[in-house]
Amino acid sequence: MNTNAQLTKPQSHSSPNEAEILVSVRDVKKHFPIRGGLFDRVQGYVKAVDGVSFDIRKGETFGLVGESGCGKSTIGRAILRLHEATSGTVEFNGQDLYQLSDSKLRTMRREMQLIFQDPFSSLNPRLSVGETIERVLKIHHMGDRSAREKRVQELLELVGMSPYHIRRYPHEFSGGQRQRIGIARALALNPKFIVLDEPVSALDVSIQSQVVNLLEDLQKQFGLTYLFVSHGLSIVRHISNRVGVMYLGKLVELGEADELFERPKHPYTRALIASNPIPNPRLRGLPKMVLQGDVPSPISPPSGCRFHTRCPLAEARCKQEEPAFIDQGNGHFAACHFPLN
Amino acid sequence: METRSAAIWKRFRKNKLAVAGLIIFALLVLMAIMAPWISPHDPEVFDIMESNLPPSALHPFGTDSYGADILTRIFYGARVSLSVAIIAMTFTVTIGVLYGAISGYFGGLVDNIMMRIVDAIQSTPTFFFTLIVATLMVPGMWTVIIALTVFGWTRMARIVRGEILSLKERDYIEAARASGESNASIIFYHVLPNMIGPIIVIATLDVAGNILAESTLSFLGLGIQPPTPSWGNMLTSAQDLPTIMDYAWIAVFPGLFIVLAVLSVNFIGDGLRDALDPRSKK
Amino acid sequence: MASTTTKTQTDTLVQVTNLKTYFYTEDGVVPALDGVDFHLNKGETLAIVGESGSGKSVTSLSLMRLIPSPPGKITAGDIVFNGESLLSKSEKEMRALRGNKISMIFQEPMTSLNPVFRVGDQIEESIMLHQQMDRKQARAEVIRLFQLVGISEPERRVRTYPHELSGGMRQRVMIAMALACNPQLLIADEPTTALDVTIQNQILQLMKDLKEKMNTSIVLVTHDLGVVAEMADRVVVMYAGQIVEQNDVFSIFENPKHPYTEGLLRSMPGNQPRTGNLYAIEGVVPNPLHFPNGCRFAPRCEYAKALCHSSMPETINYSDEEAVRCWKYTEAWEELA
Amino acid sequence: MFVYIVRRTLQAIPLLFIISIISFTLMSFAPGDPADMFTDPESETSEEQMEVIRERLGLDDPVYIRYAKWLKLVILEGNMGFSFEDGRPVTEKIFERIQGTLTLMITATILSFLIAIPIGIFSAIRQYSKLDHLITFYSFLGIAVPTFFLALIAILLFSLKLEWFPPSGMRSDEYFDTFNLLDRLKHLALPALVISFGLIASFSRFMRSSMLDVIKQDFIRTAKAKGLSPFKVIFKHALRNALLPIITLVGLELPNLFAGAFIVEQIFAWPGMGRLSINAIFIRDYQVIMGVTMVTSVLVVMGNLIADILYAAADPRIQYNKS
Amino acid sequence: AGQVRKGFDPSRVGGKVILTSFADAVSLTPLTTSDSASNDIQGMIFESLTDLDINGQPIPGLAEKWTYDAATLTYTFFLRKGVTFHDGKPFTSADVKFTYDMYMHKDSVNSYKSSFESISSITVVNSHTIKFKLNKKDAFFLVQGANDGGILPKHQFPKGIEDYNNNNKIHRSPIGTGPFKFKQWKADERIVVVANKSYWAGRPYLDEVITRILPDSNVETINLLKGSVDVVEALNPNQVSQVAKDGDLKTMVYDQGGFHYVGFNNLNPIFADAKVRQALAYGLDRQSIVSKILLGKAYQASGPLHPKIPQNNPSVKPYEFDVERAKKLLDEAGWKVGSDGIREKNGKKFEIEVAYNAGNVIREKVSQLAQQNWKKLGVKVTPRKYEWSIYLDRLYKGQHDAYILGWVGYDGNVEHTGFFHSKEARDSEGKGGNNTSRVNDPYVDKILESYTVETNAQKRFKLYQDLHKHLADKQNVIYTYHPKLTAGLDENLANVKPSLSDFFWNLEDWYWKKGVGGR
Ligand SMILES: Nc1ncnc2c1ncn2[C@@H]1O[C@H](COP(=O)(O)OP(=O)(O)OP(=O)(O)O)[C@@H](O)[C@H]1O
Ligand SMILES: Nc1ncnc2c1ncn2[C@@H]1O[C@H](COP(=O)(O)OP(=O)(O)OP(=O)(O)O)[C@@H](O)[C@H]1O
Ligand SMILES: [Mg+2]
Ligand SMILES: [Mg+2]
Repeated sequence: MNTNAQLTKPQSHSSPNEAEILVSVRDVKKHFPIRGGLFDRVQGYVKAVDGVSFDIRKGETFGLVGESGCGKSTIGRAILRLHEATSGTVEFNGQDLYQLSDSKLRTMRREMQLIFQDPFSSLNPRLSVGETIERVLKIHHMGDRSAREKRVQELLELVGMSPYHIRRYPHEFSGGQRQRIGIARALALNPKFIVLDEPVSALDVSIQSQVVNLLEDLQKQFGLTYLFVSHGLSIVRHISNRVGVMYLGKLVELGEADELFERPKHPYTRALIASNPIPNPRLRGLPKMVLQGDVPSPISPPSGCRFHTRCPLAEARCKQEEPAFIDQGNGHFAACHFPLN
Repeated sequence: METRSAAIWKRFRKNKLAVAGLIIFALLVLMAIMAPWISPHDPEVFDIMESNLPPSALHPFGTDSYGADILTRIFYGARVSLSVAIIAMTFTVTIGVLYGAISGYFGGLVDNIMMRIVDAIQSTPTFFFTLIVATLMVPGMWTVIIALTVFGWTRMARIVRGEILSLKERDYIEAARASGESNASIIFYHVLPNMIGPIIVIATLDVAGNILAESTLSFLGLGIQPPTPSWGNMLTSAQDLPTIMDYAWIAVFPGLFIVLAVLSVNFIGDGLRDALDPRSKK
Repeated sequence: MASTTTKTQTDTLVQVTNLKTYFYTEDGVVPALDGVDFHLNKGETLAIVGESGSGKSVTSLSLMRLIPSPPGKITAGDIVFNGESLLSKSEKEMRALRGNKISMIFQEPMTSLNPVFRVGDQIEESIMLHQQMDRKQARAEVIRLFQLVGISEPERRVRTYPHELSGGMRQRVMIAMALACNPQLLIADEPTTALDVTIQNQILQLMKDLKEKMNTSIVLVTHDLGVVAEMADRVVVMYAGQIVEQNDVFSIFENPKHPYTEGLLRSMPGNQPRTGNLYAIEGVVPNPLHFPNGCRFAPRCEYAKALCHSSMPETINYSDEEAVRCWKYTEAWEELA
Repeated sequence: MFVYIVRRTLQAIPLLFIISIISFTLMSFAPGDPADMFTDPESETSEEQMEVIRERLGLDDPVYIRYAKWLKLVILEGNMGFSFEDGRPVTEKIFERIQGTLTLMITATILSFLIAIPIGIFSAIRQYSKLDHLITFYSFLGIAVPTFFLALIAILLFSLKLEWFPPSGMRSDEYFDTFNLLDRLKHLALPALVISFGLIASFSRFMRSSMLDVIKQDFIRTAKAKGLSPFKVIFKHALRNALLPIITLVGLELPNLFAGAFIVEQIFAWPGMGRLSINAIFIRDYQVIMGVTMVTSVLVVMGNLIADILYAAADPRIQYNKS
Repeated sequence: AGQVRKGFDPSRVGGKVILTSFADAVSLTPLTTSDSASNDIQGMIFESLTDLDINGQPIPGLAEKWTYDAATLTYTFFLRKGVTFHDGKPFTSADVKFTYDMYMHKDSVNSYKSSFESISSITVVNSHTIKFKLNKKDAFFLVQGANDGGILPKHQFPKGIEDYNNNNKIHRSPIGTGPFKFKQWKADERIVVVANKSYWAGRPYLDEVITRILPDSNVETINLLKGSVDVVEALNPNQVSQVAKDGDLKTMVYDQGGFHYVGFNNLNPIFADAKVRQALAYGLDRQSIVSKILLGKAYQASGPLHPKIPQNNPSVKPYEFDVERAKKLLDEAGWKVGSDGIREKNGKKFEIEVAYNAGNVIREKVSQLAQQNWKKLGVKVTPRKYEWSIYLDRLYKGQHDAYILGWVGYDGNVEHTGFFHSKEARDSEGKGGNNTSRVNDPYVDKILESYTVETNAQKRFKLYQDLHKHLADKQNVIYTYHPKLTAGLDENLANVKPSLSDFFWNLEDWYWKKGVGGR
């Protein structure tokens, strides 16, 4: 097992400079207003993301896990400024995205892309595969018609599809193939950074690996940086260099992938890992830690440590005092009053 | 590899009703264009002495209460009825779609204000205001078209807006935004093509509505002036007891052509909607 | 550990033989199930795994005789439940079984409950239909079931609408509904796929407990091998409308015979070294309108030979429990080698 | 719920305000002098009193003054002015007739529903059957036949030939002083059916597509899996869900419904607001036109509100505080 | 009950009659409105000092008799005694005085004030005698001033003119002295009057008269066929055969005082030339209008005077349909046929629009006939229909080239000042009288003026006979026809005798045959 404090995995592709930070997220909050009442005034907020900070280094894959509704997608979109964050800053390559004008931002969009979970709704059903990818090039005035067509072919080949697929429409493809098309579209502009919002969750197990492999190959080839959002723990562990764990709009733990999975500091992380069924029938009898209850509402999150309502180790302090997100050693951060060892 | 229009045509051709609709409609249009050459009689000359004659060799569809040859009037009436219906539809579709698209896409306050205007227009008694619009201008075909347009676009706007509200949550819209596409081109490339189905349905309904509305306007003296015929006109002037009871053909033939036009347009619409959708069966 | 008890006739709850369910669509015939044979013993959990579109759901719906018709139709084979052929039953007789002796849980807890009725009423309806209880008794029964599936404050929860419940709660409601009439057979079609792992874990534990308590036989449809390992006694692996392998759960995991089963197991990220590329079964599932002539897995199979592409292998039944459909285990194969 | 209704009502105020301004402005453009409408060039009347009348009508003021006066009347006295024609308060004239219009419209709407819903359900569950095609054809016919024509045919057929229903009016001469339900219903039948004809066509179309959507849903499968009979599955589980979009539709159709009812009132000599407003339009009785416009708008707004409330009542997912 | 009129037959008493009206009444107080629906009902409830016989001659009404002093221009009316209003209060000269005060009040909103222009003062002599002093000779006083408005019950109008102008309660529940009493008015449904059993001339035969408001002529006819109304005053010409076929119904053709015409703005340079007007008159086939469009239900017109009144000059004949003569006249007027067959003069083409009001089928047909006829003369006609209010607006402002209109409802008391006198001409803004064709002819003015003050009937008729000839010659408007109307009524309804100006002239004498009392 990899126990040293190396920041990147030994097998890591290209050689990411440890210090070089591509995306820096600082205390980002995203509160969605809830309107109502007599005058349709704001009555409260869904605190989807409630003060999250982390850095993504050049060339690395940063994994983000957590239960449904904990704010993973929201933070992903806030980073790309597809949602305007309520507060906080996002720096991309040293530039504050939230200071950019609309036109600057549109140019900047070449650099950062998004890949979606749902391969069905993420492609415009009325556009053929070729048109879908070509549009992206056209918006950014990349080459003339024939040059663009050539590039589309290149891209399709790159993601492992035949050029004759160009004229086909999304509905004629399987989920895995569509996901490849989505990847090709994202790659069209030679981005540096891609947010992958559960890119394989909707795919069959046998196809998942194909897509994950493709993503890894592309990363190697182009020196891409990924933010990989998923609730599939095994996949995240496989693909990520570092992993952040979110709970109710907050980051509760962050660390090297193996380190985090082997030695979770936060009880929530541990519960999450324990819940993951092990594909070995011989181990089924083993006692499991079952996390009771559901995630509380993000409109009025619990006081103190947000996890205390479900935490098997919670004590009085957890209810009152919000734990700080601190380095527990070797860049392994956790927000817990009683971190595990 | 076939071109897109060829593919659409191929899908369209598969739909027998749609093809039948297209053929009928083409014939109707041809009829309108060819009216001066194929009409058995002069549309301007008629003898009241010859009124209310049943169909005969001389007058295949009979004559009306003015003694005019009904077949001739149907040929000429096609010109007015079809142009009014189609041009007004084009206008209502264009305005309604743009308006609805902008309102729905931008949402929020813009949407709120734009939709209140639609509400306001929709809740006012159209009849009266059509009358005003029409009387502010010289009566004629264009008056009718403008009157039909002014009060006809709101339904389209409403439907389009509703569709957009749901469409804009789709991931591919977000993908387009993420790749730096501007709002206008998102609307044109990603949103509108995906709601062509409902747009076509409303548009074809509008064609039917326009053919009939033209007659109401003309009846009030605001539209097409007699003796220039229109189908709606012919049907309206047949709304009289003895005509319906004793000279049914005066009502039946124009009625038949209205139904024919309405049906064919609707079948074409259905066929087109399916053909334009790459997901539909080949 | 393995369920190797000798099986008598009365142990079998369901016997499916040569089941063919076809969909007659405008584009052509989809042989969604193309000669499926398996059986389910009393008190046993049978897992059906396989790629999307392989026919798992069609199998479960066929057992309920709820194949949408048109376009679907069971064209051949038989399903014997408790010694009686389901296919020869009238629709009315089937209705008496559904929700009563055989019940079903669906994948999407979000959409499987009717959004406009209170959850309690939706269960009561089933109880009143099958158990001749009046509304009051039925309500008491619902509350008992809610307690059973671990829903707190059952008196209040019976009056809520589905949208007021979380996904996990809704799935519990679905389970309560399925258990309402003490079914002999519970069909669970991907009961946890839409849920978070933490909630999935809760639901799986619950199903296990209930099975112990009520001695229900379960058909569990899933594509998650982790869930299979956790729950199943025996496993049926499907591919493209056919069963390619079936065996007890340990043999499947430890000694997979069919290349597809093997591929599936190897694809699991948890099962492989965390370095380098993941193992992947290359290619895609064939289009059901144009299945290959030979073995349907052949185009993606590492071991495939000309024979595999040209003709379809027969199912080899090693025992009642164990079967595989692959040329590799035939004499023909050995001759080739 | 209460808050919701109050809020929606408050929201309607600016809307009504806009409508009143649009109407008033447009009206000032209308050709024809109301004072002229009180003369008849076809018989011996003299028109020397026209100036007196003009003054009484206040037509010499500029538009905005007239609007301000009108608005003042409405707000301060809840009165919508006085009819040019006979000097009676507009409110009073409308009040006399509103019941007629509402009776007709509500009956027609209910009738349309009662007929369109089963038709729609049937053509959905028997999609592409002969009957489905027939219904489709009928719904196109419903669009293609003008109301006035249909009304005339209906009168000829059902009143003159078959003698089932009286041809016009709201009640028989015998029942002017006493209320006789049967007599009222008989008079209501034809005009309501004529209005329904087109509505049934469009409602059944919508019902069909809505039903088609619903029967594909998972919860229908759940209901079947419970062992429920097809009847219960359709009429309990599917119907209520399929009705939801139709409820909104009615709200949207209201303005058209009014327009249709107006024509029908004329042909069936039905005493209602339609005839009042058509007459007012012809004689340029601005105050009455304004009054009718405002009342219709209020009814439309109210209709939409009721539709939304019904929707929310039928669909527990809707929360009043979400807009 | 009071006394009994001549020929009263008690066996005829009973039953109700259902009439129709296109429009609802506006107000039932006399002269507050000019619409025919209101007038008809008012006529049933109210009476004037004088009444008219079927020829329009004055006969005693509420005034039993009267005298005239030519020297002082004073009429003395002796009122009928024992007459009561429908509420039982007696009728006296105070009511008469009050009534005329209302009609002549400066704030009075009524359209008939000109009828009372000649009255200078009214003096009550005693409870049943009243004097009217005139300010000028008025040949029409007995048929206009003394006949044009029913006598109002003073006690009903405590606030005087304000009640008269604005009191809707009074307007909608009138009390008069006439043969019928008001019973009920349901807006847009019906108005009911019932027999006044204590009517001074004996009760009307009918117990009840119901006027149903049916806004469409098809609907009217259907109701007649169905038996739910008893009388339709004027059937559409093409619906006559439908009614005639029905065994339970009969039709009755009767004359309506009036004339129809194609009008012009005589100030329009094209029409300023009489030759042009004459040419168009010669070129219009009136014979066809009468025979084909009106199916024979009309008289060809030679002028504005109906053939059944003494003012008509029988020696004036309608213009022949003579295309050649018409062409010649146009040539003479300087309109030469252009290359396209359309006449032109001074570079201006003879192209005119013939306007008519929307919904009037007969006028639509006339306009189309004119188009066809005049085309042969080299005149290009565009028929054009207008919604009524726009039609009027343009008419009053003189914006129509030519228009089709009528002037109906007169009898032997016809008086054409309003139509032909230059002082009644409308100005370009549309203000003024009913002389919408802008006739400005001193000769005509003079005759019109002498006519109103000429008390000798024969001399008076002679004046109009001369006028008739003159107008026929000038064709300031093209006189097309005098109308005949066809009523449709129940076979058993008897004694329906319309006068030239009033269909309900003898309503109190209508009765049901054989005591059937309606169907
Ligand atoms: N546009 C929005 N308006 C209001 N609330 C929103 C909006 N988008 C997301 N939310 C809420 O914000 C919270 C976080 O949502 P988010 O989609 O980021 O979660 P997630 O972690 O991606 O979950 P999942 O695994 O289900 O995708 C949720 O409670 C969600 O309901
Ligand atoms: N109503 C239907 N009409 C036509 N084809 C159908 C229908 N339902 C299922 N099929 C086809 O039957 C085959 C088997 O589908 P099934 O739903 O059983 O797959 P599955 O194994 O449950 O997949 P998943 O994991 O995606 O649920 C597929 O090819 C599918 O396209
Ligand atoms: Mg998400
Ligand atoms: Mg499935």
